Amino acid sequence: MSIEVKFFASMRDLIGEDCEIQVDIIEQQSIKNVDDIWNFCANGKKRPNNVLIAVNMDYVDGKAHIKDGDEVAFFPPVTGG
Amino acid sequence: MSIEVKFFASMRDLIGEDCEIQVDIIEQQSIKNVDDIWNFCANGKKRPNNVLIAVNMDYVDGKAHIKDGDEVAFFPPVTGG
Amino acid sequence: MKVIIDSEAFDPWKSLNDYQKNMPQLNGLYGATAVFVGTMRDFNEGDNVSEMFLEHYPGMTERHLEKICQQTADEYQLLESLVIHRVGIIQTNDPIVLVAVWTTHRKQAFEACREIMEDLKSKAPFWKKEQLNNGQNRWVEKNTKGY
Amino acid sequence: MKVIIDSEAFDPWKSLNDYQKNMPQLNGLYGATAVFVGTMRDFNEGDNVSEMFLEHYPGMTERHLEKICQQTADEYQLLESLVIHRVGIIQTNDPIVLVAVWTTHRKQAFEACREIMEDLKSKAPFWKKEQLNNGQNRWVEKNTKGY
Repeated sequence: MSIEVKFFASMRDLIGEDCEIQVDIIEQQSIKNVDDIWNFCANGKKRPNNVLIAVNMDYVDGKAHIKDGDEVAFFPPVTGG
Repeated sequence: MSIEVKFFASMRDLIGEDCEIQVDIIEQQSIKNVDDIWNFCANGKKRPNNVLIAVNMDYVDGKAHIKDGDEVAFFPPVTGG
Repeated sequence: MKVIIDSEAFDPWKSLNDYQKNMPQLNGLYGATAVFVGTMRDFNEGDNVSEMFLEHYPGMTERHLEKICQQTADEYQLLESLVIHRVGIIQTNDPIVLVAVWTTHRKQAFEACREIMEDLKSKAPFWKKEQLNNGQNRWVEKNTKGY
Repeated sequence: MKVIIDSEAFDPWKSLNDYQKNMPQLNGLYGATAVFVGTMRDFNEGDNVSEMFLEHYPGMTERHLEKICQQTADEYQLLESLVIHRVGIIQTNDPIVLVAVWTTHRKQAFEACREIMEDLKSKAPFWKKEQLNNGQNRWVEKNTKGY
């Protein structure tokens, strides 16, 4: 019963060494949506306005609900190509 | 003292076998512009509305003047590529 | 900048490979390459086409293509460009035309490649005569719209 | 339709040659091929760049690119498409991305190739970190505009 949280590129640098965090949502019953996940993982760091969020590899916004087994990712604007 | 006249693609078929005609402008003093050249070479055939004209390999219209040594070409809309 | 009128079949990818190898002075400078290749289909306007003859106006064709490439190079800051066009007898699946441009940024590459191609289609003196499967042949009267 | 995330250097012209050889069922059907290749420059935003690291989100990147290609195939009647993108450590003059589409007519090819490329640049989860000549490195913060 857990959520996998990933950070990429400069967002990983912002959060620190851990780029993947397991969040146990049974123990953290206040976690309902993506914003809650950020607050839980980010050690008080403000989320940059331009951060992108994906749940299960689809783009969502911060209000997106999460459920057991979801994979949540935070990353900066993309710069491929 | 002559003009070289060329016909390409369907315009050559329209005019007949000769695809290149030398016009002596000393003997044909009435020839002043491209329209005159067509009338001289085309044996009374009407010039199709969409015909393209080049003098010395630059596009011109039918009123373009010609001078000794010019190369005049008539051809249909282009279909390369 | 190079314009080639080719009476033999050409391989577009090999041509690009060869051309790019000969521009080492541009290594690290170009970030974008846009390429268009036109290939002979086996059908046109509802008919099966077995073979094609491509006529051109020797001299004017080269001159016109070089003018287009020069104008486009100035407008879009092209670093390099390559145009190859087949003439003569062409078989199904043969490449007919290649347009390639090299630029710093992608916007210029996309726009310049398309602009050269549209100008070529509407103004460069080439004419196609199609040999139909039923034995007849016909001059192609117009190209399809590019925009 | 194929999407490749490649951690090794690739040759765009050889990749196109190989891919096209494996689509004989399309011979005579496609009249237009549009290709874009993005290549690593040795400068960006005024600085000299010696090397680059390209990070991606394994799984989401492939999934997103396949979705773009499928949507574009539907919208523009693509006959085939190929996308290759490098990840990992990249040197100056290495190709970074290849987008190629095959269609019946050129309008669709030009527009589809550009649309895939713009979507890739704005939404596919890749991130560049540049190694500058002065020894520092930095995340690239945004791409240049494509339109």
